[in-house]
Amino acid sequence: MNTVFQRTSVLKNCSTHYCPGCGHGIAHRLLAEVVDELNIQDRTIGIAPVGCAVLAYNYLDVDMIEVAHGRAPAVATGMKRTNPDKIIFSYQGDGDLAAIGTAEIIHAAHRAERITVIFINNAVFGMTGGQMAPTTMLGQITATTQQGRNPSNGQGYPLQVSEILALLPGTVYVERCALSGVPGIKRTKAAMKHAFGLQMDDAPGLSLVEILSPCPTYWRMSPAKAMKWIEEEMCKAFPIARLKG
Amino acid sequence: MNTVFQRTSVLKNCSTHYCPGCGHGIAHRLLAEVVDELNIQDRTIGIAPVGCAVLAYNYLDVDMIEVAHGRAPAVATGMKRTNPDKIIFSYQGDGDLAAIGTAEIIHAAHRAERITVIFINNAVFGMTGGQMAPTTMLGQITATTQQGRNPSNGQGYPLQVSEILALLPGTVYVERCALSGVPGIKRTKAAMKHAFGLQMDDAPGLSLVEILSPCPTYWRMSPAKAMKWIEEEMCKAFPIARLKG
Amino acid sequence: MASTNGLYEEIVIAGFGGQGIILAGKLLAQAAMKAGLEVTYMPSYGAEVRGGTANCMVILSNRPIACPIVSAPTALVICNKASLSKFAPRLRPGGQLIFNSSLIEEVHSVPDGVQVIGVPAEEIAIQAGSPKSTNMVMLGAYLGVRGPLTAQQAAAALADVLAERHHKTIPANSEALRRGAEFAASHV
Amino acid sequence: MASTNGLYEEIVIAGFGGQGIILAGKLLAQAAMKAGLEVTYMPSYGAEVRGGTANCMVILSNRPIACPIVSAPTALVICNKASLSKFAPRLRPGGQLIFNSSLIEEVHSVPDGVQVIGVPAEEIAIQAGSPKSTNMVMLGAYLGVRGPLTAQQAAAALADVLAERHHKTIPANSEALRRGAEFAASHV
Amino acid sequence: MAGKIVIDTERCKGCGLCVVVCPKKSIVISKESNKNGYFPAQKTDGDCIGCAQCAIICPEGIIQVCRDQMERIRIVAAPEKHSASHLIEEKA
Amino acid sequence: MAGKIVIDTERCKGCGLCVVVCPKKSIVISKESNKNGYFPAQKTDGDCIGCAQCAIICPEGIIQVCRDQMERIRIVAAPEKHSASHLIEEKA
Amino acid sequence: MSERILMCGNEALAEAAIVAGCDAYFGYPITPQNEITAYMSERMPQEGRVFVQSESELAAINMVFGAAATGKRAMTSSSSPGISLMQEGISYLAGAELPAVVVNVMRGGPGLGNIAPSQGDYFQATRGGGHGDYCTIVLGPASVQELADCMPLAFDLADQYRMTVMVLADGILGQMMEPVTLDPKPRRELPPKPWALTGMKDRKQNIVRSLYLADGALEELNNRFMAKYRQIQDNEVLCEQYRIEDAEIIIVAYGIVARIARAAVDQAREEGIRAGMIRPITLWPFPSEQIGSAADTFRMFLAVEMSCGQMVEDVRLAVAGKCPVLLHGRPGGGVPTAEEVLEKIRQLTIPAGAA
Amino acid sequence: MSERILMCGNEALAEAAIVAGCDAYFGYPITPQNEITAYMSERMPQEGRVFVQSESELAAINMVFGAAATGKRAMTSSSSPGISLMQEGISYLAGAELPAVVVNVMRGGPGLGNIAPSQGDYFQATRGGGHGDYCTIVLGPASVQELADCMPLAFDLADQYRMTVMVLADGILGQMMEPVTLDPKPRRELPPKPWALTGMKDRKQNIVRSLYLADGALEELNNRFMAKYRQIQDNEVLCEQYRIEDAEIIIVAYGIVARIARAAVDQAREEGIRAGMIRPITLWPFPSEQIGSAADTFRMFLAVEMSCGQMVEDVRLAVAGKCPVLLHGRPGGGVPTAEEVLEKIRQLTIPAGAA
Ligand SMILES: Cc1ncc(C[n+]2csc(CCOP(=O)(O)OP(=O)(O)O)c2C)c(N)n1
Ligand SMILES: Cc1ncc(C[n+]2csc(CCOP(=O)(O)OP(=O)(O)O)c2C)c(N)n1
Ligand code: SF4
Ligand code: SF4
Ligand code: SF4
Ligand code: SF4
Repeated sequence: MNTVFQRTSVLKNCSTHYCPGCGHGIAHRLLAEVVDELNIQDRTIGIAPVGCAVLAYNYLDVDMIEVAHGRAPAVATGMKRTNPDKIIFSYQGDGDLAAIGTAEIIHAAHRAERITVIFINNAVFGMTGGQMAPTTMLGQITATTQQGRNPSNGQGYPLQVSEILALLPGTVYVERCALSGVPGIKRTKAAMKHAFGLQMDDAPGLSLVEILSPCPTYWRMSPAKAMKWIEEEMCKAFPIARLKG
Repeated sequence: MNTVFQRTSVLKNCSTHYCPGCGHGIAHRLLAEVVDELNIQDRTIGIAPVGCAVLAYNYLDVDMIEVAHGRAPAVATGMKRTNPDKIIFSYQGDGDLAAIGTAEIIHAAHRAERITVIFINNAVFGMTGGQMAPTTMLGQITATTQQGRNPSNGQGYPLQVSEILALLPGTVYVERCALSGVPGIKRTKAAMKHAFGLQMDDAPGLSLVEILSPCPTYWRMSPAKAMKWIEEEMCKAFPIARLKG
Repeated sequence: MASTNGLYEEIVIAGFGGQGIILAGKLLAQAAMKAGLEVTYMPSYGAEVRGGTANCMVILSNRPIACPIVSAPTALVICNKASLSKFAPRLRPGGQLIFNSSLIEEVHSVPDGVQVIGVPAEEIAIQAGSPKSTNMVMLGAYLGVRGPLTAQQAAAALADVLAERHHKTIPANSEALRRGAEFAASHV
Repeated sequence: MASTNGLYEEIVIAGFGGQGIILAGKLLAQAAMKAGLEVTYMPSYGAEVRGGTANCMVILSNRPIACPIVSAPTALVICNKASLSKFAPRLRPGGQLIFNSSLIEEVHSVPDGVQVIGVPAEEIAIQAGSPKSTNMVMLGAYLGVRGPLTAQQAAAALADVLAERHHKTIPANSEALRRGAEFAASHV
Repeated sequence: MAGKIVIDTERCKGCGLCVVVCPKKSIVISKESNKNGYFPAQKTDGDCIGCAQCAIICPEGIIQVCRDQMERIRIVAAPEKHSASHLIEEKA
Repeated sequence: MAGKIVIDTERCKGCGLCVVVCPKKSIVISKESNKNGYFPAQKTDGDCIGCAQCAIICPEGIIQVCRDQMERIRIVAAPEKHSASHLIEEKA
Repeated sequence: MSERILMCGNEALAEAAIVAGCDAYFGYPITPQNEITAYMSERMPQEGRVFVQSESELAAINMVFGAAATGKRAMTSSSSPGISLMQEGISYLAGAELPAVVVNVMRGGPGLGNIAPSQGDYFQATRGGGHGDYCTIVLGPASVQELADCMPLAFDLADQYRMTVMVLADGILGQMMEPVTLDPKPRRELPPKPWALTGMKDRKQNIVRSLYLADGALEELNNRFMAKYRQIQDNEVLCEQYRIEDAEIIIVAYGIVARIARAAVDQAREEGIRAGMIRPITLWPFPSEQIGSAADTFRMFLAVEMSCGQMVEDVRLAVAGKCPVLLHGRPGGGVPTAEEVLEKIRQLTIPAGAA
Repeated sequence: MSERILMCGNEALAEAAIVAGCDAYFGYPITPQNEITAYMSERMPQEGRVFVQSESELAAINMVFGAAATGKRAMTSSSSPGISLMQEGISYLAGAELPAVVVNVMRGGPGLGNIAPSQGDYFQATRGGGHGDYCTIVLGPASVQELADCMPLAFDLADQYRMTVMVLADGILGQMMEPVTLDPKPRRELPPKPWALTGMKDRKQNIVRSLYLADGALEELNNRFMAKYRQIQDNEVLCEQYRIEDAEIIIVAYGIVARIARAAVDQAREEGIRAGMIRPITLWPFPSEQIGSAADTFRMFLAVEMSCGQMVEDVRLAVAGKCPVLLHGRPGGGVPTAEEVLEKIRQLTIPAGAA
């Protein structure tokens, strides 16, 4: 018998602190596999967000930094400009990237920073207890939209950040994927690999992979139900698509 | 003989501090005329930006506030939510709105705040001495792009904020105008009036008028040349258009 | 801190997330307040909670309470193994340890003079007709041997701490409280 | 501040933006530095400049200079009316006022003991072959009657303060400096 | 259709925009500076038609325009719906 | 094509995703909790085909999969250009 | 609402703010104060008032700025890193003389630190972490009840003096539950707000600003602010003095730490050590006079705080060299125990006890 | 470059940073320090180094954070409101122990204030305007030459202690021109940076972080920081003492104000008044010992600053009640004149002079 699937060594051999069924675990593994397969562990620097994935450096075995909430793209800019030969990625949640960090991601894209952004869209703020995120679905119940998100209550509409970023000349690649099943997971990995590959090729701009990712805890669903909900609900507001590049 | 044009009383009877030929003076006058004609002076609250127009309250005779650089849309949110019957507008430059204030304008639009934004795009930071703005034209020489703006120097591309805002479901009206001549000025006034009118009608979202406006001083041109430059150059990167609504 | 004048009971209730730890703590605090005691309740919070453990600290006293954080508990109500190893060493001499013997086989190394009672909480809960109320069994057990309150007082406070839609569980929870107390009282 | 031991000259040069005020000030400072004096130069800056006026402050001394901001100048070089009314009242007794008589007809109310010289700067500049160098005429006039430096020393520093591409204007500017000095010296 | 303009020359900054837009070339820049040091716009004896273009472009809002006949200029820019906001007309 | 999986049950959180995706229904949730209090996944004697779906979805990355034949699975997801980034293949 | 109910500090302060007439809450989630945001998201709309979950703390403080400028009672809350982001806005509130209430439920720092309780933002709160010369009134409650009682006081002080009032709590106070009663209490008479932006109906234009370019104008403004600040220092100091008359050692502590210190003081007294405590309730204005006059009789001061020593500087300034001032500081989420403080008291009083 | 050239402070410090090996500058324009940004935009690319005009000050400080984490020498500059926006970032730099240089060319505040010179951000700089317990080294140069000399020192101190060094200048120092020489000076030996993020080639993973959740971990970190800070207080204080030996009155002033004070001291001496001056060059660590021992002989202290009185607190803490400490403060852009300071000296010394 041959081993057909084994944990990559770029993923440290320890348990995560994530809730059962959380997409962060899957995304981390894919990221680790991609770094492994592209053979860039020795020149990759990762940026952990503030969010449930703040401890990503405990799992991913690459040089990493933990940064202020939302500012990862600015930190990445500081790193990449001074180290153009390194592979720089940020890993950010939707609160981090689409709420407090809106200006930073838009301007990193605007300046065409040659970095890779892994954007985990789980439609809530996980870390702080499941509040509304800019990406929360209409009608979704969260800690701060206890009647369900409703634009006529001044709560806005699900924010399509990737669509915005794809508009900017400074992005070279924007794709939205989903972790909602094995095919989606495979596609996500391919997208990550493509994004990193572009950076390795010094493509002139930012590459971003948005990943629809389950948060069973604050969606108040079983992990399996959460996977379905991505496909049945989230994908409507956030269509899976290669938006650019 | 009948008077066919006279200074509206909503524009205070004093000189401005603007440079000769500056578009802020024209935009102020139009704004004052619109407030006058819509008869809303007694319920309008204006927000002055940090930028050359910081002293707008010295010229516009409506209740006004001066706010931190870039934060006008947040301030407007605080005002409008607590005073839905008032007419709230912000007046912001491109440094204010498109650089430091990116997150605030995007999220005010995202939340569909029922406010009106007058966005003066003069392609530079005027107040601080003519540095590059996100809206600076490619090749344009500024205090911080002394070789001309060049994306391959990591300086990015002219940022089309209005196009982004038009994408969001929370905006009800987005139009780009130019002060580059009498027809453009008339069109700008009409757009302003439309935007305010929507707010008066309690239309469910943000209305924004982007105004291409001359800064002869930091464009290093005569006022007349600056007007031409808007039409011949700026309009290429920033097409005059009713983008939404 | 232990004190000479009167009651100063510092309780830690600990277990898995999902075992109803928080509810047990709130119920104890609520009942104490109704009984006219000084009381504080302090939950574990934030990212601490991620990873599946939960605990809360309740202090009951008849004089002002200093700090709601309990560093050396006088009583421990322990619902899973991980919590046992975390908190047992901190017990004050003379303290009380109640542990869930349905999930924990053995208790080693407790400080001197600690009274230890193992409660087969799952079995008792099942007997009480509500397998989910192990938390109530455990709290009942504590009240049965040590608490300055009775299990009945706790049961009377259930309506205050349970959301309206869970009020139908009050009888089963009351029963679990009662049986827990009974068990403990007869196993001292 | 005026001092007993030696030189402490505090000069304000003021006028419209576009009159070359800044350049005149920098030239004076540069020449003074080359002459081994202590020197500071302080421009008006930021939004102050908007609205069309400009001024700068230069202090020349042979001992350390306290603060580059001049509240009570010992000498004033005034190129337009608005600046005259702003600065003239602050002149120190015994100070020097040089004004551009091409733009300012009359000078009222200066402090006691101030020496006043009107310089027809535009005419002299035209005579010197460079209508734009009124700033140099005015600076020359100052140096002709008061400065611890000569107009020649200033002329010799022109190459340091002018951008390379303006070096062709050095002869005309030198001439303007010379003529300004000459005029003032003969009109004390 | 004769017109007449009044320029507040002491407040004029001499930007020259009115000069450029005047279809009748009846505004010029003065050779005398005003008290702020600007060379202001000055109307000539040319045949002003009262079109108000100069006033509309003047950043300082310091040109007043009169005309023989009373008339309202309508800009019909955004008259799609009927509400306060769509009554787009210039003040006569 | 027989397969075999090894689950690190002490690290399993019992999310059940592997159970759901297994096409052969050869994983179930155990009735015994592990030391962290989770009820872990457990392979059954069912006919695992070594498709690795469970391993690919497992958020904890704790399933190892073996199979009879050595074989590489290629996902041809984005092979448009030729560069390091387009060598999309799963590690066998 | 006069019954005692068991509430956590975060919810109690939120409800108390509503009772105090808070018109609008703007905030962004952060632990350990998320209960405030969640509670307000539910309750404010129920009351027909305004709740907005802002996109960031920057936006939140500027929304407060906007609402306050129209004369409304507005507040925000956050925890340490979020409060840092508000420093520019707080400085603007000061410059524009707008009333606002800001709650900081402090956590361990610097940086992301942790979410444990802390008092590490004392300097930031009392020295103005923003730019320029300004002060904010800072309240340091020590129980859930006091936290609730702070809110009407905070709004009143804010309106009376047209400035920001910061309520400085910590992770424990925010999270702990205690019995609390939320009766509306008698309130001060407050000045009207003729400066508010309401549209210039039947009056001249109002302007809210902080830019003063004219020569000397900003200096004059600063001096006026200073006069106001002195008035507040004269009139608004709150502090509790506990068993200090004959004390040979005085603990100075605020917030939750003061409760711990009080237990230690009681214990020490039982052991025959003459210990006492001064508890500042207003951290700015600081009870310098009270501490200063306590220092006139020679004794020892021990500042106890959950930081490396911040408030201790105010104690030193107040004591002005008259007595020794020592520090027992626990930073980064460390919470001193009563035993620990007692032990410190014992150590410090050995010579005195021996004499 | 050993010739004297006439440069404005902003450009001089920028060029000095380049000479000091600054790898990257990130900044956002703001008056009165725009010359730094403009100068760097031209010179850094010429030197093959990095210049980025950031979208905001938040972004700028976080770009510094990123570059510094990779072991590069990075800096930013701004003025008061912009520095307020950096407080979260500065706290993170402290938590993550990254070296960075931040220049604050102070202007009048609070709020938008004005663009005149000021020293109103002293508290923010020395007390940590951000959250949590941390310090930054703060340098207060008094001339264009010293401003330039500060830069290599700032980078060296930052690297040696892995912390932020803030250079606190003001609108005058930034804008004024003075002769300056920019010779590279002898420099300290610096530790290597094995912690830097460079990709884990031939070594284990490096992590730069400020979150410490484990029980007691953050407290330990804070205590380690405190030990480091004490070491800096012991070793890095810089201050100038001027004619203080026999002085009956000692002025304490820093930055441009110290030059004004020196002139007043000289003038006072001419009048027979025994005046002297202590000029802190490092504002943190503050020369408390020097001032404290000067206070051992009874005399009077007069703090002169361009604020309502911030540094004066450090003087009071240092003097610890041994002598009276008075303040002459000019906030909001007011610049004290030497005459004004002299007059104050005269007033304060009348009784002494009469005696
Ligand atoms: C300045 C600041 N504001 C707020 C927080 C609190 N906070 C931590 S994570 C987070 C949002 C997390 O949501 P998201 O980015 O979607 O990540 P997730 O946890 O869902 O993976 C917030 C608001 C903080 N740490 N710092
Ligand atoms: C926090 C902060 N950062 C920077 C500044 C400095 N500043 C003032 S205005 C301005 C930009 C002005 O540009 P823009 O918004 O385009 O307006 P304009 O002056 O061109 O009309 C900047 C950077 C400030 N006042 N506050
Ligand atoms: S809260 Fe949601 S995002 Fe965070 S670890 Fe749990 S499941 Fe994952
Ligand atoms: S600098 Fe430009 S934008 Fe500012 S007043 Fe002058 S012309 Fe207008
Ligand atoms: S447009 Fe106005 S400001 Fe410009 S020149 Fe004409 S009148 Fe003067
Ligand atoms: S997917 Fe992984 S963590 Fe989830 S039940 Fe299966 S083995 Fe356990």
